[in-house]
Amino acid sequence: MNARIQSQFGEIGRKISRLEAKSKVTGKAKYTHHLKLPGMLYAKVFRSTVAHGRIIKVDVTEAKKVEGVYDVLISVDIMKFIPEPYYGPAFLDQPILAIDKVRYVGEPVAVVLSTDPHIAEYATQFIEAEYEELPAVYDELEAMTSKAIVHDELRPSGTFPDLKHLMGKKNTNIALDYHLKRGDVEQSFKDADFVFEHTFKTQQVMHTPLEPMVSLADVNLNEQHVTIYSATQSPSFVRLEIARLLGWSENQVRVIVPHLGGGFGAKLYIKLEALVTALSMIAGKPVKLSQTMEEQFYTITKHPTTFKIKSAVNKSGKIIGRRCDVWWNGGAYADIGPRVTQKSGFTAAGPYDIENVEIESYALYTNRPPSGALRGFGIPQLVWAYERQIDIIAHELSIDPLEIRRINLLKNGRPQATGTIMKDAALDLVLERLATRMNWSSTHPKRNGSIKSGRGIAIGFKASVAPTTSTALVTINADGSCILSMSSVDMGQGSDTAMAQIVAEVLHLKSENIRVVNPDTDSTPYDMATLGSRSVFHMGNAVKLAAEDAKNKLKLLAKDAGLGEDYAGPFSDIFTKKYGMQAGTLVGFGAYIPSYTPPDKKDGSTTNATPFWMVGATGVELEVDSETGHINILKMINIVDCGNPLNPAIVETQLSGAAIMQVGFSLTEIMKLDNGQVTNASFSDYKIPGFNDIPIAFENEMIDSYQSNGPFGAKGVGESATFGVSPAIANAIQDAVGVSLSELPMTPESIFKAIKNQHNKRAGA
Amino acid sequence: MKVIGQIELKLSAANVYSKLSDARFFASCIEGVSNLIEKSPNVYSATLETKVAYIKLKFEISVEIIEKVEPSRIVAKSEGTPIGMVGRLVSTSSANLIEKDGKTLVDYEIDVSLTGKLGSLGQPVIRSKIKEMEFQFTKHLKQAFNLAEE
Amino acid sequence: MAQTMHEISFTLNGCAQHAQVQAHLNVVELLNSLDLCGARESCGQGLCGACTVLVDGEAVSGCLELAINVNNKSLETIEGLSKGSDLHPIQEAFIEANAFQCGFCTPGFILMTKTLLEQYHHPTEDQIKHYLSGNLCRCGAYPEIIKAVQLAAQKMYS
Amino acid sequence: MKSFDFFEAPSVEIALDSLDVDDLQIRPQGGGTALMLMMKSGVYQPSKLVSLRGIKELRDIRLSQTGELIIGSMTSLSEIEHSELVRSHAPVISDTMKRLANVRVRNIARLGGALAHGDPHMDLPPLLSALGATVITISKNGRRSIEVIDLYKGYYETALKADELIESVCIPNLNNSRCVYLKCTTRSAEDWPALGVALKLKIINNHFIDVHIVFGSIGEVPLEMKQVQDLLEGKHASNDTLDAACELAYSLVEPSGDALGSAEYKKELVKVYLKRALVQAINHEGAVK
Repeated sequence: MNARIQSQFGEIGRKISRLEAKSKVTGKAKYTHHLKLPGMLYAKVFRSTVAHGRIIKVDVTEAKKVEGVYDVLISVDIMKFIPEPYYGPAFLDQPILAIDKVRYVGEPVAVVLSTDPHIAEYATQFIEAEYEELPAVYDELEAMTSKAIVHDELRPSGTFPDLKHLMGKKNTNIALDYHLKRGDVEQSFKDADFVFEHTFKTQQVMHTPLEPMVSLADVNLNEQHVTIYSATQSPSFVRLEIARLLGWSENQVRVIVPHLGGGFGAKLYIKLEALVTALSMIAGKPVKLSQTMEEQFYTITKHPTTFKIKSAVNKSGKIIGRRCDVWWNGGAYADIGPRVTQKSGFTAAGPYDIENVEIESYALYTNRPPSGALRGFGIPQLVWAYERQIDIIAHELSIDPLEIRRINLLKNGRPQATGTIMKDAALDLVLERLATRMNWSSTHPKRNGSIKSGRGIAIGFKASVAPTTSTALVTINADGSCILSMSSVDMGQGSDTAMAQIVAEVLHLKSENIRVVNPDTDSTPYDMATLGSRSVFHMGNAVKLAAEDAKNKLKLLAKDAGLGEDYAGPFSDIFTKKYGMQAGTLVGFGAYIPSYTPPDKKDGSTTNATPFWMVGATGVELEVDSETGHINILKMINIVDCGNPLNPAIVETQLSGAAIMQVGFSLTEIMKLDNGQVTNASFSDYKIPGFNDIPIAFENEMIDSYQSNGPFGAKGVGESATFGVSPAIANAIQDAVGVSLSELPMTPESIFKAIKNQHNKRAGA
Repeated sequence: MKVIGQIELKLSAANVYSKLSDARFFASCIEGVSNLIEKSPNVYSATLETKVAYIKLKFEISVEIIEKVEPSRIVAKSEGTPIGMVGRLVSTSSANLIEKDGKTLVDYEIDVSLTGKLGSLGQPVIRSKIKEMEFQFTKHLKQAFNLAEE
Repeated sequence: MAQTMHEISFTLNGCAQHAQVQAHLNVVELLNSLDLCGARESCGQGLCGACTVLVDGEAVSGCLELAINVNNKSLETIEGLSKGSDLHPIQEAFIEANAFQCGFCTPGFILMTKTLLEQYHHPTEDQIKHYLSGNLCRCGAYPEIIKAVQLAAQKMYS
Repeated sequence: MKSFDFFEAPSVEIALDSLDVDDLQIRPQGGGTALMLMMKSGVYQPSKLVSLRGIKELRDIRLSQTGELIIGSMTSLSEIEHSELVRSHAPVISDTMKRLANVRVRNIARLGGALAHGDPHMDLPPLLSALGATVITISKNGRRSIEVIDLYKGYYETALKADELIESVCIPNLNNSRCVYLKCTTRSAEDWPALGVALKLKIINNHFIDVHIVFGSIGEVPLEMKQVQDLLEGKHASNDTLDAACELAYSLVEPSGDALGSAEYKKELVKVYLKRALVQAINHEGAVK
């Protein structure tokens, strides 16, 4: 069906620019980064210099003597106010400041407060910490069996039922193990014509939002109230978590979110908020903690992974069985790692129709900086492996890479590995559009000389994180103007604008005239968080319900005012008629939670794994300089199924943005560690993509589709264009120079080495 | 980061060993080491002062000889904190002595790790410095032993 | 710590301005102290360009330039670009081309574009990429930024 | 950042007065972009900075009577980049500027600072070395002339004394020499060089004459390839000659691995990029002069 038909009043599918565009191009948009409060203190963190150790003593006396220092604090000071200062979304494992033990290099140990941030920073060097070093573990596979145990005892938060059984577990680094069993994999390996087994790895990377993480807390002990200004993607969760830590009720904690200078998952759940709240409580003044770019690398990162994938394949290219073992390197604190492990576990076998599947997915503690969610919630790590292997299989069986995908692709109506029946997932359409746009049927011209050309494709899919709740308020003022209040955070993805378009469409208003209130937990209602491309679907549905509720109440008000139910004139007249003047307010409310069936404890199966599927595919044409390993991406095409795009112009920027970020994770970005120390924690040595690193030609397409349970047929899209990028590039490199890469990033040196090894092998053979 | 090397000395292993296990002698071969104090048998404290161009680096270090196998192996671990900066230096230096017709081959391995500011932002400077210090160390060692020979 | 204050005077977006600064204060910190927040310190190494300001008309990394060095110079920031609610053509072009998402890097890109277009009225795509290669956008709006610069060139010089 | 005293010197003489040969915490500063990074990371905490930016006489580009190009040490890199005089005298310098750091850094960074910084991962030291350039330094003991190649003693280590300033850089007349500088980056397109190859040579009746080859970023100091120069000197500009030269360079260099590439990889790059630089010198007319 043609999605555009859905827009009765033309607000859906309108390419309007972001509501806040003017304040962004004039530099007037306010970010937490800029906030100042009277009497505010700046906090600078003193960080651990050992990867794993018992704290013997932390001596702050010299630092306190530095002129201009207000105070220097360690965990014991905090415990006077918060006896159990541990936080985290999945595990209550992370102390506000290190207690007894440090678990990674860069972990916060002490804090200096001063009205001058330079003095605070200067004073940190006078803090003396003494540690008894313990053996450390950095690798996810070693962590499975290592004698080095990162946490003496596991402490799940209780938020997630499937983690409860881990409570109090000792002598393990495994923070979650998810198992899925479907059919008989071992038998399929016996029956198959071919069995392929490969291991793929991804590296540790960081989100590096250009507005580094920052929070400001202002505690009023007389009123037993705290106001937190924070660059967070999850104000509702921060309120919950701070209230829990302080033993307060939710209405004693107010979380305000100004504009965000990027998030990408880094600013999720709770990061600096607990620390600044504790500091403000102790100091009795507002306290702000602004991280430097360097400090972000010590705060949250993306899981490095090892993925062993074994496939049973028939001559025809049909995959009849697949075993996936995935190890997620979660670093020193679980953050949301266990969720990543399970949710991505659902789809580890890929978007293919495979009868026999077994998946083992492990979240592991190590002595690295913590890993959390980063644009894709683990999916890009998985697609990297399954879309690399399918090309290797195609190559071995001399089947065309497109053809082998066609043979195996999941169709709507067929069960996916979890047993959930696929619905509204346009995998086949996305793949076919990519084939057409890539002109795949035509033979690809090969170049002679040292510059080799190649092309590659890859497709991936993702289940939405479920079940989660969103709520929204739509307020109609007496003059008929409209305010949308919600706690979804617009960190650049354009959700404010898209949501305004939904309200405008329902109430027949102009999107530009809808006032969207920035998240403020005192006035904007609950939203689980802005993550995993959930907002358009979850909050979109809530906003639509709220707008419809307002519309119905207007009808009733009109009837009540004697204008009749079918009154179609301006809203303002209803209020004037009812209240005799421009007076009154009307509020519509909407709450949305999709249905969900948790995975079976035994075989990990579920008939309802997700409310919607995200689908993304990428095609790449590139050149490889076979003498140096440099690559030059001539063309990149990203095709996604995002349902019916509410605002195609904004979706377009989301697609470029996601793909370009993944280009960085594919080619240039890697956190280098030496004995636990990140040795390249700055842009001079950690390279994110710039103008000359992106593909020369760059194309995006949203296929014509419709998500039946989404608002006006829409669904999330923030991550979809990341899925296929890394394997498409690697597959194109294999096509160009015949080397098969299994580790990210694909640096010129790693490509060069692969080419050289291949020559040597050939020479040897 | 690891530094691995080998030097040949025209002395018996026993002779080389006795000298190497003498902390004062050992320290005298490292440039910039001053006020070495014996805290307890095999444990010493000292100050290491060095410079890279116009950048001065000063460490308070403690050295412990953690393994002694006469006359074939010595392992020393030193830990230090830079003065004026948050950070930590840990190095483990091991020397294996093999005697061959009157000469002694010393296989040494120095594993240095740096954390804190120096580790995150000062890596290249320090790397180059450590290579230089190694060069100086072996030079001094050879000189010292050549003197000892006469 | 040395607390010596230095008196500096400069023009800020056309207006005469005086300030007392310590030697270590950088230009971004100076501007923030004057409640101008368009220039932002992000990478802190002059590599991302979020801190871009114009000193005597030349683009400069505000996070690597000491405030004391703008003494007797003219300092221009994003706040000086638009007059009231009228946007500068480059600002309009960035909006029309959707050339940003979070907007944190945007003022830097716009000021760089201003100096680029002063040098080349109709830059080629390569000239744009080369000139702006010292600015980073983590949201990855690069393809849209190229369109925005070309659009701005049209608005201003044709 | 720890605070410090700041002094803007109006003249070279006064600048020299405020420096101290024995005090490393007092540091002269040109654009200061590199020094600021050191200070922000806390690696360097000066007691006093002496800014040389205001010294007019150090900020000019001119030709000497003998046809040498003289560039004052406080000339900004972008002034050099856009100078017609530089382009006509040594286009290779103008071209190199285009990929050196970024526009903002070039607007602030000064030639003197770029040379005195002494980080081996830079473009100008190997290039100016290959061109046979010299720096004129000044201190209370008078002036010195130091060949750029001899300026570098180690990582950040230069032959300059703490009380000595670079006054100017002198680039000899390059009459009919073909000059090439190739920069190889390995992490992202915009990066410090993992390898820099600088060439200056003449080709007369298809024979290499007066060959100068200097590599940057493979050791702590720029590396002049004397043996390779000798091998090429007077030889016919043929493919075999080039291959022989590249093989020799490959066998001679012992790069130190760093964050930009392993020693082995840099060795390979040397072979490839030297060849490309030589081919460019032969083909590319733009490389003439």
